[in-house]
Amino acid sequence: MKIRYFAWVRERVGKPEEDIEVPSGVATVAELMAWLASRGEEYAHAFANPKVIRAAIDRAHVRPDAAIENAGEIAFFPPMTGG
Amino acid sequence: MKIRYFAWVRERVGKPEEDIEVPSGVATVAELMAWLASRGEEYAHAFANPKVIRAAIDRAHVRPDAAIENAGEIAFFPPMTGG
Amino acid sequence: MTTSSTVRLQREPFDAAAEAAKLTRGRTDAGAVVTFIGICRGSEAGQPIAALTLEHYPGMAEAEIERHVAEALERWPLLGVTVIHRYGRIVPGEDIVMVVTVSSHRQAAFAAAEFLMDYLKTRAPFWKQVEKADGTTWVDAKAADDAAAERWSAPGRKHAAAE
Amino acid sequence: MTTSSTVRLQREPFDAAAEAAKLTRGRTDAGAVVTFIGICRGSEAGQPIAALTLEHYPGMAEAEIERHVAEALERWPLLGVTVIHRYGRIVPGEDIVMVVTVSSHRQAAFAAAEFLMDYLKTRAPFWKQVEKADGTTWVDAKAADDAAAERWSAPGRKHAAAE
Repeated sequence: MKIRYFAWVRERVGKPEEDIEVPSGVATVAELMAWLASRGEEYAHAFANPKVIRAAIDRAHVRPDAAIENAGEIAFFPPMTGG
Repeated sequence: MKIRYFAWVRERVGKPEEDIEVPSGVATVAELMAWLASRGEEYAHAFANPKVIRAAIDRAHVRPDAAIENAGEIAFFPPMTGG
Repeated sequence: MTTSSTVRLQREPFDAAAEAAKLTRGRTDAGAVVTFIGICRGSEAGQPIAALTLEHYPGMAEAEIERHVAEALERWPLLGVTVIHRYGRIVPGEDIVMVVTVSSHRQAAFAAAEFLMDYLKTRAPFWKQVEKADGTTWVDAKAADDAAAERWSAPGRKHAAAE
Repeated sequence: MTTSSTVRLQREPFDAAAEAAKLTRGRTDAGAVVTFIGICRGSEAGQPIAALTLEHYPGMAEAEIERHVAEALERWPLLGVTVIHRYGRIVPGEDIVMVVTVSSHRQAAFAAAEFLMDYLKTRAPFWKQVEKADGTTWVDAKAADDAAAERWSAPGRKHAAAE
């Protein structure tokens, strides 16, 4: 599964994207964030406050309880500040 | 007293402005309209429906019950359609 | 905070982009610019028109608009406002009126531009006459415009002509 | 009624007046043009800044904006919409974003432009980083922007990220 990071999530994780084998017990966006946070210090820092992190599956906004099954690309980022 | 007319009020009266001696019993804008309507066919036509006519005293919008005493210039016109 | 405001009535066309640029030039506190342009449409009440002729009450029109610009400056934190309203004969496709508002934040710029347009439509002493194939007629005031203007009135401060 | 809509993301500056003119050229049913321009201010949270850098999510940003333009076209009788959003490094005084809406009547043009700006501020995947004397920081999302975007949601159709 392709994971992408933007803005300070990207800076903390230290890379813009990566391909990851997600364990089969990880079913939702929230569970994926918790699992990512356990992968090392930089991830723990990036996902320390998952409530403020937004997610998109295949380029559409999703809630934390969205299922990640069948996702091609999941992105994590802070609240948007465009415009 | 200087009276000015605009748009279809001007067209019906047949002139853009005139100086008029207003009888002393005529005290308000509404009374002035009623008195003007009595001055001839063109005025009767112009002021046939006084409810739709707006007035300004010295270039400020006023209600029909406004006193005309001390007015330098009174204007009558249809509802505005600018912008 | 310097505030610039300009009101102009003129027969000639205007350059809205140049007017907007004047308001932001040389300052870095402007974050939002809203430009409204009102254009003469090719039909009125479903019938094609050849032209509009705008009559106005010289002196009162400027004063009315300036008074509403002053009210906008009081209500919203604006950095600049420009209002230009044309009069005379205007053919379809030509601009009639422009309002530019500049602020640090978009909500103030949008609100002030809408407020000024609602007032121009209902309170500024201009009257539109349309030329159609079968003669000329005066445009009727729209109840929708009165309602739009009325929403800016706080209780107890309704204007004279809005009764 | 032909409706034209354009969404563009680009590093380069844009010419808002030229974009607005494109939408009205050759048509006489347009009565109202609203142009919003968002400009990079010289300070952020009270501190002077040297520049903003806008990061975006390529592919998703275009899709999100196009989806909201489509929603605006459904909600209001618009004749044209253009949205251009820049990314990359932008210095104070430069334009960041523009929205132009064209309609026969002003209310639709104003409402659609505000709707699109509210959504761009809260839903389009862009992130602003500011360069200050003491380093770079990410701009925090504003609760006021979320509230502004939320007012367009009908009950029961709140969006995922607005919880």
